[in-house]
Amino acid sequence: MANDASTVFDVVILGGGSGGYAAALRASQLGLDVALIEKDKVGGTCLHNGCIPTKALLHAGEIADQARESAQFGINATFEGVDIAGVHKYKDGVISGLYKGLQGLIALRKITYVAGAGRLTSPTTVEVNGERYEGRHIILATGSVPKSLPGLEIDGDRVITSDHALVLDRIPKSAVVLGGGVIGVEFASAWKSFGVDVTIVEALPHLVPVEDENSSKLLERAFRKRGIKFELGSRFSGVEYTQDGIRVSLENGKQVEAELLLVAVGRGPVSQGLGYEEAGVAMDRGYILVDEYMQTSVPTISAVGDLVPTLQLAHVGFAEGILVAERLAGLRPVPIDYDGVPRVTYCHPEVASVGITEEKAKELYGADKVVTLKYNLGGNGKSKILKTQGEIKLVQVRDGAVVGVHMVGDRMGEQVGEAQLIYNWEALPSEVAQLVHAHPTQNEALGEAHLALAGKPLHAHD
Amino acid sequence: MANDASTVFDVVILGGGSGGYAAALRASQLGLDVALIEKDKVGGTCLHNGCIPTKALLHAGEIADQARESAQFGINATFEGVDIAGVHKYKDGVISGLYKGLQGLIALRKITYVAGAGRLTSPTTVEVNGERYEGRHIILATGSVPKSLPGLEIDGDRVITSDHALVLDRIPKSAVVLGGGVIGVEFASAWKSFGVDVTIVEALPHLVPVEDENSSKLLERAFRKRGIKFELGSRFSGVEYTQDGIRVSLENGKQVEAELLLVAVGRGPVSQGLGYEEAGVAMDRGYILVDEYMQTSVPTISAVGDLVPTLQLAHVGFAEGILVAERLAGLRPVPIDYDGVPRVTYCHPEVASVGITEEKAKELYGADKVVTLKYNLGGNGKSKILKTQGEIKLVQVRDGAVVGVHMVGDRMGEQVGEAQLIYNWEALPSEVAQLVHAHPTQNEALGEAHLALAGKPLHAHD
Amino acid sequence: APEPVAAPQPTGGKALAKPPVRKLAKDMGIDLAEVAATGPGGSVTREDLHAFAAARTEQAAPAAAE
Ligand SMILES: Cc1cc2nc3c(=O)[nH]c(=O)nc-3n(C[C@H](O)[C@H](O)[C@H](O)COP(=O)(O)OP(=O)(O)OC[C@H]3O[C@@H](n4cnc5c(N)ncnc54)[C@H](O)[C@@H]3O)c2cc1C
Ligand SMILES: Cc1cc2nc3c(=O)[nH]c(=O)nc-3n(C[C@H](O)[C@H](O)[C@H](O)COP(=O)(O)OP(=O)(O)OC[C@H]3O[C@@H](n4cnc5c(N)ncnc54)[C@H](O)[C@@H]3O)c2cc1C
Repeated sequence: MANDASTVFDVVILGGGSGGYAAALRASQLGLDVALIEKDKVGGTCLHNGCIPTKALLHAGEIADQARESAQFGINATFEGVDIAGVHKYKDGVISGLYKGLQGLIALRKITYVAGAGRLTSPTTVEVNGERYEGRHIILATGSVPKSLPGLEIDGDRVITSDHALVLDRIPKSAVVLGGGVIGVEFASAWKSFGVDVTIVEALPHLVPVEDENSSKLLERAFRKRGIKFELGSRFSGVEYTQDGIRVSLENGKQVEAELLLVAVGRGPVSQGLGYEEAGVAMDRGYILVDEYMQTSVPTISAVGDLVPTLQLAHVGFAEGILVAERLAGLRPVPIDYDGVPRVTYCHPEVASVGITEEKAKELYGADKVVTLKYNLGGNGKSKILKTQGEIKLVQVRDGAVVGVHMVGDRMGEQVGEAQLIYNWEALPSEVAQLVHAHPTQNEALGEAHLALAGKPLHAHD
Repeated sequence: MANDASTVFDVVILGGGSGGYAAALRASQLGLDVALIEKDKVGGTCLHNGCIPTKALLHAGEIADQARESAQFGINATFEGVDIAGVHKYKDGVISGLYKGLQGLIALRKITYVAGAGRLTSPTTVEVNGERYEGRHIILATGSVPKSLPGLEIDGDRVITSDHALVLDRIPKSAVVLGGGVIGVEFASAWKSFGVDVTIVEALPHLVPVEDENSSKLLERAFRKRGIKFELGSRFSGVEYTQDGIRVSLENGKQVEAELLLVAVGRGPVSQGLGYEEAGVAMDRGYILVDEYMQTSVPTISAVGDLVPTLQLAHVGFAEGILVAERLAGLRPVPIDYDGVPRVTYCHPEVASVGITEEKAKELYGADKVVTLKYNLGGNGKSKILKTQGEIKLVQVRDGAVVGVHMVGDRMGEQVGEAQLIYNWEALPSEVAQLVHAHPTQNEALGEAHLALAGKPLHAHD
Repeated sequence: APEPVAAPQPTGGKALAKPPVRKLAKDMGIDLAEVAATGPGGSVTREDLHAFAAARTEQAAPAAAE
């Protein structure tokens, strides 16, 4: 039987990843008494095994590519190879700096940090290491872990997930990446920059299949140019070990051999055996169901982050955590418009979007009500200077607001902030077009696209 | 006596730089009959001797720096030097691609392009090569050229301007840059990346002196770290030739020797001997005076771009050119809010701003009504990944809109688009803060700054 | 003095306001068309929205008390 911690907290948060710690920080800021329970490291997947380490690998890859291509810019430099230990040192340095910062923030705010694995034992209590933490409210934020396919066993050596890939102590000669979603294409991109021979296998007809089809096609073209191979619309049927690697078989009969297989077929919620069902929390295939204020079927319990069936993104976790904290503190937060959440895939070239795809816009508004415009980065000075190619595609409701911004090109992920304001504030093309953008930036391309959509193209054909 | 060209144009535009060609494109788009007169190359300073070539040099410099620093990212590469011929080839390739594109746009629209030097011969005529071009309206867009100081002679060899610096066929060992404004610091930055020993001399107390003082200080700190020397608050008193270079003397008695002197003390309007005064156009120190619709004192004559005393920026030229074209076509364009024009200095690190400085805000609203906030990029994951440092400073009218955004850091120039919407649309910090930005981007730092200013810092101290 | 100019007019029958104000109206559940505009060029300001919301709750309060 567990001991009772003396106090009753305003909020007990289970899981200290993006969703959990954002909720803790915001709740404590609003004067609530918070307990934050984390079994591993605060910062969770994003900081330790997700967003941050992958972007460090991708940036190391960018440095490698630029060294290789330096002669094109008049710079004499010789690329000699990737020092994988050095890459990890760099990556770990980034993580540990941010980790220290985050620990500092938690320490400064009045948050009771509890190290240990917790289990929900009632609608208002969590048990950790034989200690019971009671809260007027509980927030579940236990996140997600990599999934696999039925019969596909992860051995952590030749058949691995992103968790293993991030600490791999060698550069494989070749790799098969199973899954052409965000995580799959990011690893494919970083590895290719490191000199790996990469083949992506994707069951759906496109890479990054949730993006607007135009973005997928542009990414495919760019990857093809980079020599990243892919098998689209191809379902995995099995994997065998070979002498020194693996052989992946596809349902269409093709086989691909490589040194290793990265399984990037998605992530599933961490919700089993944690007492959620017993407390009466309604779930669907392991995901916790919530209303638009992140409240579960049990009024004292909320859930946020990858545990709930919304977009699996760190900043969605932040937003959901903040929203719950504000609701519990008695503020009246506005529900999240998930279409208005910016999405970035940090491969080379980057893919970024906010709002809805052309396809979805046509479903929602009718095909005749949807206007689209593509602006090619070939007309954008800064993109030419960077030697990157791509497009910005805008989706507009005829005579109305811009409802989708879809971008492909190196560094275009950084344009998603302006796009986010345009979408969420329901700006008209003419309102953006009126503001002439800074020359020569990539940002200017967003301005040009809106000039063109407003019927007054500047550096573009009519 | 000049021959008459048979037609009377709706608009005759003198000068095919940013201001002139933007006016031509927009006017022709609106159905006006346009003649565009250019004595050199369409695209003007910006495309051929300004924005584009400087940014190509700066990017080549970035490639050089990254090759030098590659080990920090775990990449083995050896920097061997700058191949200046290769740099020019790259730079010229970028220019010629954009030049071709621009020529194509001009050709496609119904614009009569006239090659030759023009002279205003009446409020409605321009003479070129003995031919007279008559227009119901004239737009003057003859731009600007580098200035020097009294007694400081440009020899094009050891004492040069940006025009010469852009085609310099060698990497000098050392250079003095006279002027710490945008053009001066950009050359200083690119040259330092190329290995030049650089000293900037600036008469005012700060580099980029029109920026918010915080940005100047951050740039100075970064330049100091990079080993770029500067003498601030130091007035130039003279230059002598030495055995193989120059020696610059300052009024404070100091002397600096170097291989060459780049004079970057500003640009002056091209308005002498072109018939402007004779036609009765009111001028001030060579600049043409205009109202907020860019109309001069002569009703049939407008002027745009560097020729008028507004911000000397290419996109200001675009905006002014478009504005005149729309006015002449009978639309009712909105005057430009020059504070709302984004400014970017593309040195390493970049400096970017939109809106007004803290100092100006205090003048306008009273010191007690002005709130500021600084967000350090040290808390921003993507900036850490890029190993760049800097800050975002926001200036707000208490309980009101954000009236200034000032940023320093590599690539931060690309954030100016979102900042531009925030300023021009008079957004409140809370309205930006509500939209959680994409993780992990540099753009996120802008979101964090607004979260903090709205009283709900996430990855920042209270 | 400059001639008064029309601010860019949103088409599609939308009432006039700067984009963030339109978003605020949406978050507050207010139809911009119902709000009396006092801003430049006949645009709805934030203050107009708050005044409208205050009037609305005042109207609603006695009803709720019944
Ligand atoms: C390779 C990869 C790259 C990614 N890149 C990006 C990106 O670039 N941008 C982006 O927005 N998102 C990215 N993501 C997604 C992002 O990491 C997640 O959306 C985010 O981490 C979800 O946050 P969370 O708080 O829901 O869960 P998590 O971050 O998974 O945190 C859950 C936490 O709960 C703890 N926990 C679990 N069970 C218990 C228990 N019983 N007791 C105590 N503690 C427990 C865990 O230890 C963990 O710290 C990436 C993910 C991966 C895997
Ligand atoms: C080194 C440098 C870097 C810069 N970087 C940037 C930057 O990054 N971003 C930015 O926004 N701005 C930048 N600028 C400023 C930008 O280049 C100018 O603001 C812009 O070019 C002004 O456009 P304009 O049309 O007024 O004049 P110009 O571009 O100078 O064009 C004037 C044109 O008129 C022609 N002309 C002149 N007299 C006659 C005549 N009598 N008959 C026919 N034709 C004539 C000229 O040949 C020229 O083509 C930079 C400038 C320099 C010098």
